[in-house]
Amino acid sequence: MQEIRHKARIVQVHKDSIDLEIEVQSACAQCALQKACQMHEVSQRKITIPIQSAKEYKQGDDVYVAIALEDGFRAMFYAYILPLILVLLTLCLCLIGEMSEFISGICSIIVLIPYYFGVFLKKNFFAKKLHFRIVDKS
Amino acid sequence: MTKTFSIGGIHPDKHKITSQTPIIDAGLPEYVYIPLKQHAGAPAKILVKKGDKVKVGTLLANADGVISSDIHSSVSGEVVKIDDVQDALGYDEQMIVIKVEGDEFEPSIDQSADIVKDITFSSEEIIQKIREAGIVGMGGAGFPTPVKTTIPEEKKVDYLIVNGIECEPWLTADDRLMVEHAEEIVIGAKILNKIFGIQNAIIAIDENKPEAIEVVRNVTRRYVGVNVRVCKTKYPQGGEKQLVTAITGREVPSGKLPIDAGCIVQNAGTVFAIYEAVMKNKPLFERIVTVSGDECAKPQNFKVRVGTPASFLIEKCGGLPDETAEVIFGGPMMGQTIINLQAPITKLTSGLLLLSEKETHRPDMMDCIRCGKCVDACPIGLRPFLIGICVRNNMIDELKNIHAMDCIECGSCAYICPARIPLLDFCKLGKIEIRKKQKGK
Amino acid sequence: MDIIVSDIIALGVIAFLSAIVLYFVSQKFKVEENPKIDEIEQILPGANCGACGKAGCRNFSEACVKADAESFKNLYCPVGGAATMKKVADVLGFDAAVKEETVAVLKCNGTCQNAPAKISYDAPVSCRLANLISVGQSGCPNGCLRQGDCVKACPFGALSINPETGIPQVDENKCTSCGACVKMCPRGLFEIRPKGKNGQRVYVACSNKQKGAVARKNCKVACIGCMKCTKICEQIKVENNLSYIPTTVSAQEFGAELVKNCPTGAIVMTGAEKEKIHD
Amino acid sequence: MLKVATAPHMFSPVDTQRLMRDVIIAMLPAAILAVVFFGLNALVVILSSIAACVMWEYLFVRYLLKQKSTINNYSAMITGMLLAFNLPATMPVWMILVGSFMAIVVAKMAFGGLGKNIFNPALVGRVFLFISFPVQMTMWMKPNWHDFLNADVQTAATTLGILKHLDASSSATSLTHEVEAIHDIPSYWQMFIGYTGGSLGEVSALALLLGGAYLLYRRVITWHVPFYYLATMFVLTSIMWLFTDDVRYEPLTHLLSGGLMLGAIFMATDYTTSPMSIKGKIIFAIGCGLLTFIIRFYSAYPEGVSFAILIMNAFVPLIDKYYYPRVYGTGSK
Amino acid sequence: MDKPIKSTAFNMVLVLVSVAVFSALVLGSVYQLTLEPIKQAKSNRELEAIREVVYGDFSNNPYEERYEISTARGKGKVDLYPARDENGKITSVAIKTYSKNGFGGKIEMMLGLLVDGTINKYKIIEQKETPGLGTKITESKFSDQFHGMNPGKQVFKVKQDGGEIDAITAATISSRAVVDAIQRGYDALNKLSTGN
Amino acid sequence: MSYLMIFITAIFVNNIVLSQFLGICPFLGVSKKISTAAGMGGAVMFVMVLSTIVTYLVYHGILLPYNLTFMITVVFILVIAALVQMVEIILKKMSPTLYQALGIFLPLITTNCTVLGVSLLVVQKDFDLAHGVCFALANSLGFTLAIVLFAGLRERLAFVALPKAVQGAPIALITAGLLSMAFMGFSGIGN
Amino acid sequence: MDKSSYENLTRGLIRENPTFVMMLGMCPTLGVTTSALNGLGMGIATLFVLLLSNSAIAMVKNLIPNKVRIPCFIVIAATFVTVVDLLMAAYFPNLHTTLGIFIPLIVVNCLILGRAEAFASKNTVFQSALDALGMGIGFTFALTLLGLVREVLGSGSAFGYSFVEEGAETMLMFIMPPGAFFALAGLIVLVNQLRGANK
Repeated sequence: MQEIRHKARIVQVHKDSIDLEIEVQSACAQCALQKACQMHEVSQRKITIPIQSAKEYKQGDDVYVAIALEDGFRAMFYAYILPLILVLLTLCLCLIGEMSEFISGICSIIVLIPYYFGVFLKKNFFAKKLHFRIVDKS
Repeated sequence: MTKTFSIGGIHPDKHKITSQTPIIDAGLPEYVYIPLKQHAGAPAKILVKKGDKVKVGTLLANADGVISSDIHSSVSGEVVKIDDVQDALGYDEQMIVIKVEGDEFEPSIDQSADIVKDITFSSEEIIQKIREAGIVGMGGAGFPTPVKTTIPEEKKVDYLIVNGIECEPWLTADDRLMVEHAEEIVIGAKILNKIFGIQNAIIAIDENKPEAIEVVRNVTRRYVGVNVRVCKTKYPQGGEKQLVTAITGREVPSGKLPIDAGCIVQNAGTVFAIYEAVMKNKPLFERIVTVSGDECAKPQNFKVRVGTPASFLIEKCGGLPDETAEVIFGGPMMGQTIINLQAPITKLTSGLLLLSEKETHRPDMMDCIRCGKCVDACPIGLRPFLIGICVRNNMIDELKNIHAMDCIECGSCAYICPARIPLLDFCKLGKIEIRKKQKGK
Repeated sequence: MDIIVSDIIALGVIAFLSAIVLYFVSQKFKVEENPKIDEIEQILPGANCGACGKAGCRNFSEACVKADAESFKNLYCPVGGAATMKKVADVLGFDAAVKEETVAVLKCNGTCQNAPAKISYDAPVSCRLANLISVGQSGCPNGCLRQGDCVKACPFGALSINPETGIPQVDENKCTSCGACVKMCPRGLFEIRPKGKNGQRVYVACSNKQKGAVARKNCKVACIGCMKCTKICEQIKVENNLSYIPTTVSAQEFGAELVKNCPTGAIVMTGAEKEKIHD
Repeated sequence: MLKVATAPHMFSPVDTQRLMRDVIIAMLPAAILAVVFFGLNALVVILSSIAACVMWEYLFVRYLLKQKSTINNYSAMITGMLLAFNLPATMPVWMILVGSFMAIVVAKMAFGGLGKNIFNPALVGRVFLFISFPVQMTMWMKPNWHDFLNADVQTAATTLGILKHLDASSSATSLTHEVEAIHDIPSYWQMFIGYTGGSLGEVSALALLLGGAYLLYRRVITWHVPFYYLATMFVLTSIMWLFTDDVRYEPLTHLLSGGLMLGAIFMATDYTTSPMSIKGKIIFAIGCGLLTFIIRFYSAYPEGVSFAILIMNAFVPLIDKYYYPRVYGTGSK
Repeated sequence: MDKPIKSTAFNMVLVLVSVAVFSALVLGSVYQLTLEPIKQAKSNRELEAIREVVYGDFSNNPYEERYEISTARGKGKVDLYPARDENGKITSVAIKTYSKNGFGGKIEMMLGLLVDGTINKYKIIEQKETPGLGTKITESKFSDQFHGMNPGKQVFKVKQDGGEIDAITAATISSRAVVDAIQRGYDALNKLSTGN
Repeated sequence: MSYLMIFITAIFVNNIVLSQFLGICPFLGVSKKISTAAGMGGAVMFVMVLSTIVTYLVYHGILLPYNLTFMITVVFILVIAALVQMVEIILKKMSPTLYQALGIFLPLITTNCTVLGVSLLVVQKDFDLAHGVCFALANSLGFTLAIVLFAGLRERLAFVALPKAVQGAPIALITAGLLSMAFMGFSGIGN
Repeated sequence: MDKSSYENLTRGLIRENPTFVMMLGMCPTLGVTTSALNGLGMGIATLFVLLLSNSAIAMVKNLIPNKVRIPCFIVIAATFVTVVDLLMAAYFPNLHTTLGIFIPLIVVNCLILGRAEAFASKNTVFQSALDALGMGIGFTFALTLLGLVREVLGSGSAFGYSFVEEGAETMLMFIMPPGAFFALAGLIVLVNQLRGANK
C-alpha cells in the first residue's frame, strides 16, 4: 500500500497520544525558484495521533507521519470533490428550474453551509476512516 | 501435459553435455576437508579432536540448535587438523581435516546394493533418522531437512513435490541420479509421504530429461501415491516458488515458505539421501557432482565424498586448462566463482564448472533502454530495472515497496538484459541495504 | 464623481470583509519562523548528511534555535566542525561546545604493492558485492576491497582511490568525519579518529585478524599481533592477532617509537614528523 | 589468474547493438522502396537525415558533455532513418538539419541520451518540422520509379489529405465534386505496395509489414502494440463506416494509408518511450489508436499518428506506474 | 529600521480597508481620466478599419450610425456601418463580420462592400490563426484577389471546393473561414436590402 | 459554444497550462508525486469553480451594475484570496481530521494565476453562469491533466543523470514544450 | 551614487535576472513574447507596476501590520496594474489588445510580490525604486530578448522589420506555444553557461 509521508515535529506527548505539528507549504514551494520567489506560503497544522507507548517519543523530535494514499484521496473527496459535485448539482438544478443566475449562484454556494455542517456532525466518521501513523523517526 | 510457472522465465543455452554420462565414483583423495558449516543456520559443534580415528559415517560434529545439522565423516582415517582453512571464496572457515586411510564404514551403515522398499518406521522415527543423518536441502540453500519436514500444527501439507528439475545449464547431477536411482527416489518420496500423512507426492521433471522421465515414470507405476509431472524447460523452473506454481497453480505468499501454500518441495538429491538415511542408515556424506564446462576436457558426473577438494575432481576430468577464466561451484546462473581450488565439495555443491572467457565474458554496462525484458523475464514479477534505479539512487524505502526482498536471485534479469546491466547485483545490493536499514532501527 | 464614491464603497466593503477573513486566517495559521533558523542554516555546510543526528541541516538549525544553553552542548555538526559551531553559538549567544576535530582513517594499508592482486575481479565495482563473492584481490579477508564504495558514499568528495596504491585515501581538508564511509564499508575499515595536534596521529593501519604468518602471506604490512607495541605503551591492546591503538595514546609521545618498533610497518604515523622518522 | 565474478556467469546473446541492428535491417525494405519510388531525392533525404542525427549526437556528446561518443550504439542512426521516413522526398536539407537537431539534441540528449528520453525523438523532429514548415511537409511527390534522377517531379496528394478534404467540403460541395475526389484515392494495391504520395517510409504497407515480421521473428518487439494499435483504428473506423456509410471512414484505407503502419510497427514499439508491461503496452496502443482516430477525423490535421504517439508517450510514466506485473505471492494487486 | 505597527484586529482591518479605499480613490480617478480616451481609441480603431475597407472617403461617422443585423447563418449578429458621401448617399458599407471556422477559432473582420454586394476590401480585426500560415489571410497577396468579386455572382468558394478562390497553401481552413466570413457579411447586406 | 466543446477545447486544444501559459508556477513546482499532483488537481477544481461562481456574482451583481468594471482585478484578487482562506478555516473548524489528513496529503492551496486567470477569462469571454462554471471546471481538469502528466514525467526524470546545463528549469521547460507540441495535434478540433 | 544603490540597481540586470536566473513570472514571459515588441511592451508595463508598487510599499511599509502584509501588497499591486491597464487601453490600444489577459495577471506575477516581500518591505523608498527599476529593466530585457529570439526564428523579423523575403520559410513553431518553452529553455541554458563561464 502506498502512502504519503510528511515531516512533523512532536509538540506534546500525552499518555496515549502525541500532538504533532506539520508544516504545509504551497504548491509552488518545490519549484526551482523557491527562495527567490516569496509567494510560497507556509502554515502549520496540528495533528493528534494515538500511540502505544509514550516512552519512544519525546517533545521536539522530528518524525514522519504517513497517510495511506487511499485515505488521502478519501479526505480530498470529502473535502473538495463531494462539495464540488454538490455545488454543480445545485447550480444545474437551479438553472434548469429557471431561477435567475444570481439566485442559482448564491444557492449553489449556500448549499456548502449544510454540507460542511454535515461534515461537522460526521466528525467521528472521519476520525474512524482516516488513519495517520508515525512511520519513521528521523 | 507439460506445466510451467506463469510469469517470467528465460531460455538459456542448456549445455547438458553430461546427461548421458553415467555416474562414476570419484574415489578417495588424500585428505578431505570437512567444513563445519554446510547448511543454513549455526555451524555444527565439533565432537572429535586432533588425532582421533574416524570411519566413514562417524559423527564429527553435531547440530548446534534447531537450525543446524549434524556432520559426518566421509572417509575413514585420522583427524589431522581442526583449524581455519581457506574456503572456496578465500575466507577462513573452520574445517576438520582428515587424512584418508582405507575405506572403513561404520558398521551400522547398510552398504548393500539392495533396494529396501518397506517403510516400517513411524514418522517421528523417520524424522529422527533424517536428523541423525545430517540431511540438508541439497539444491543449494542447505536448509536442514528435519526442520523442513516438521510441519507446524496449524499448517497442512497437500503436496509433496520432488524437485527433479535441474534448470541450471551444464548441470546433470540430478538428471543422472534419477536415471540411475529412480526407485530409491520414489521410495524416498513415499517415506516423505508417510511423514506428512499424504498420498500425493509429485516428482517434477522437465522436458529435456526424456530418459529420466521414462525411467521414473516406469517406476512410479508400481508405487501408489507418487506421480511424475513433466514441466516445460524454462529457467528457473527449479525454483521452489516456481515449481509450486507450476505443479499446483498456487502461489507461495510473499515472504513465506512453500508450506504456506500447502506444499513441501524437496530436491531429488535430498530425497535420495533421505532414502539412504532411513532405509540404509547412511548419513549424508557423499553426493553427485557434475564436473563440466567448456574448458573441461572430460566432463563427468561423479559420486563424490563430502570434503573432497575441487582440484581432485578437476584432475580426474583432465586438469585445469590455462585459459580457464572462471571455476564455478554450482550452475552458471546462480553459482559462485571460486578462487581456492583446494576448497572442498560440500553437501550443497551440485556442480563444478570450468568456463572459458568466451562463455563468461561480461561486456561493459550500457544505458538502460527500458526494453522491459528484465520485467518480462523476472519469475517473481519484480521490476529489476527499477530496483537497479532505486539502488543507484539509494531509495531504500522505495526498494521495500517494490518487493526487492522477494527476489530469488535467479539471475534471469541480468542474463537477459541487452544493455548488460548487472541487475542481479543491484538486487543483491538492494537487499543488503534493506537489511542494513532494518538492523539500524 | 459618483463612480468614485460607489467605487470606494464597493471596494471598501469587499476589503473589509476580506480583512476580517484574512485576519482570522492570520490569527490561526501564519507561521512565525524564527529568522535565526535561516541564519544558522546559512552558516551550516548544507550537505544534509545527517552526521549530526538530525535529518538535515534545516532540522539541525531548528534544533539549535530551540535548544537552551545546556542542551545546545549536545548539538554538534561534525561536518562544519568547531568553527561552524562557534558561529552558530554566536548567533544564539551560547558558548560553543569545544570538541576535538576528527577525521576518517582507513585501517588498512593493503595497497597494490603491499598486497598484490592474486585474482582478477570482473563484477560491478562495489565493495559490498566483492565482499560477497570473494575474499578480495589481495586474499586478505579483512583488508580493503579496493572497489571504492566509500568514495561513492562520501558526500564531500574527501575520498578517492589512489590509482597507484588502489586503496582509498582521505583528503583531510575535505573530510568532515560525517561517518558515511564508516557505515558503508562492508569490512568496517574506517574509523573516526581525532586529527591530533599538528595532524599527528598514530594508528594501526591493518584490520587483519588472521594469524601472523597467514596474514603476512597476503600482505607485507599486516599486523601480526607480535605484541611489541604493547610493551611500548600499555594502553595498546592486542586482540585476535590485531593491535589497536586507542585514540588516547599520544602521537607525540609514543608515535615515533611505535612506528620504529613495528616489525611489519602496520603502525602508521601521520603529520609533521613523519619524514624524520623514516630518515 | 582466475576471475571472480557475480552471478550469472552467462549472458543472452542479444545485446543493445544487436537489437538496434535488427531494427535497422527491418527498416531497409521500406527505405529501398522509398528510393525506388521517389528516386534520388529520397536517397538524399534518408542519407542526410541519418548523417545529421549522427552528427548532432557526436557533437553533443563529444563537445558538450565531453564524454565518450555514443554513436556506436546505432540509436542515432535509427532516429535519423525514422525521421527520414517521416519526411517527404522534397524536404530541403537545412530543414532536415533543424529537425534532426530537435530530435537528437532536444528530445534525446537533453534528457540524458539513449534510454532516457520521454518522447520519441524521430517523432519530435517530425512534428516540429510539420508545425514549423507546413508547406514543405505537405508537399508530396508523386512516385515514379522510372525517374530516378527526379527529372520530372510532380506533386500528389496523400490519401488522408484527400479524405480530410472530403471531410471539410462535404457539407458545402456538390456530389459530383466528392465523386471526383474519391477517384483520386489510390487503389488498395497501390497503397499496399506504396505507389502513392506520402512520406518516404510510410507509403508502403508491404515493406513495413515485412520489417515488422522480421522484428517479430527476431523478438525485438512483441505483437501487442502494433496489433492493438491497428485493431483499435480498424474497429473505430469500421464502426463509423458501418453507421454512417461515409467513404471517409473506410477502414482498410485507413489502415493502409498515412503513417499508421510505420507508427504502429516502428514508433509506438520504441522501447524507451513505450510502457514495459504487456498490459501497459496494450493500453498504450489502444490510446494511440483512439487518439489517431480523433485527430484524423476531428482535428485540423489529416494525419494523427505522430501526435497520438507523442501524447501517449507522455502517459507512459503513468501507465508504467500503475500497470506492472503483479509481484509473485502478493495476492491480487 | 522602524518596526511595523502591531497586528491587532483593529489595526489590520483598518489598514486593509484604508489601503482599499485609497486604491479605490486612485482607480476611480484614473478611470475617469481615461474614460474618454479609451472610448475615443475604440471608435478610432473601428473608424480606421472602416476607412480602410470602404470605397472612397466618407463624410459621416459610420460608427455612430451602426446597426446590428442578425444573420441567417447561425445565431450571430453582425454590425453594419454605412459610409455616406457629402450628399448623405450611401456609397458603400462596412460590415463587421466574423467566422467561427478559423483554425484557431473566431476570425473577425471588417468587410467593405459596395452597395451591390461587390467586395471592395477586407481587414482582419481579430484572428488566432496559425502564425505564418493562417495569418497570411491578412496579407495582401491573399486578400487582393477578393477585390471586385461578388459572392452573389460567382462560385464563392475556394478552389479545392470547386470555387474560384485561391486558398493559401497549407491553410485551406483559414482561407475557407475568410470566405465564410465574407459570405456572412454579404448575406447580412442582402437581408438588409431585401428586407427593406 | 456547447458544453462539450468547452470541455474539449479547454482540456486538450487550449490547455490552460500548455498553451495559455497560466499556472506555470505550480506546474513547475508541484511535487514529483503523481498522487499529490492528482490531489492538488482536485483541490484546484473546487477552488476554481467556487471562485468562478463568486467572482461571477460579484461582477454581475456589483461591478457591472455600478459601472465599476475597471476594478475587476483588484476586486477579484481580494475575493479569491479571501475565499481560499475561508475554505481552509471552514474545513479546520468543521472537521479537524479531514483538515489534518489534507495537510499531510496536499500542499497548500494558494491564490494563483490560474484561478484569477480563469475568473477573468469567464468575464472576458462573456459566458453566462452555466458556461462559466463549465469553463472553470474544464480548465481545472486541463490543469489537473497537465500537472499529473508532468508529475509522471518528472518522477521518471528524477532517476536520470541529466546533462548539467539542462538541470532544473530548462528540462522542465523543454518537457513542457514537447508536451505542448504533442497537444497541438488537437488543434482544429471544434471547428 | 553609493555602492549599495548601484548594487541594488544592477542586481536585476544579469546577476539576479528575474527571468533567466530567478525564473519569476513565467506566465507572461511565455505568454506574450511572440514578438520582440510585445515582450518589450509587457516588460515596460511590468516595470511600471513594479516601480510604483515597490515605491508605494516601501513608503507605507511601517504602517502595515505584519499579518495583513500580503493582502495589502496584493491590493496595492492590483491597483497599479489596473492603472496601467487603463492607461494602456487609452493610449496604446493595439498593444493592449495583444497583451490581453496577461495585463491583469501582472498582479499575480511573483516578480511583483516577490520584490515587495523580499526588498521593498525592508528598504527605503529610493532603494526600492532602484531595485524595482533594475529588476524591471532586467525583466524587460529578458522578455524582449525572448521575444526577439522567437520573432527572428519564427517569423524572420526583428521588432517588426522583416529581413527575409516574403514567403520564405521560418520556424513557425517558435511563435507558437511550444516554441515559447523551447526558446526560454534555450536562453536559460545559454545564460547558465555564460554565468558558469564567468564564475
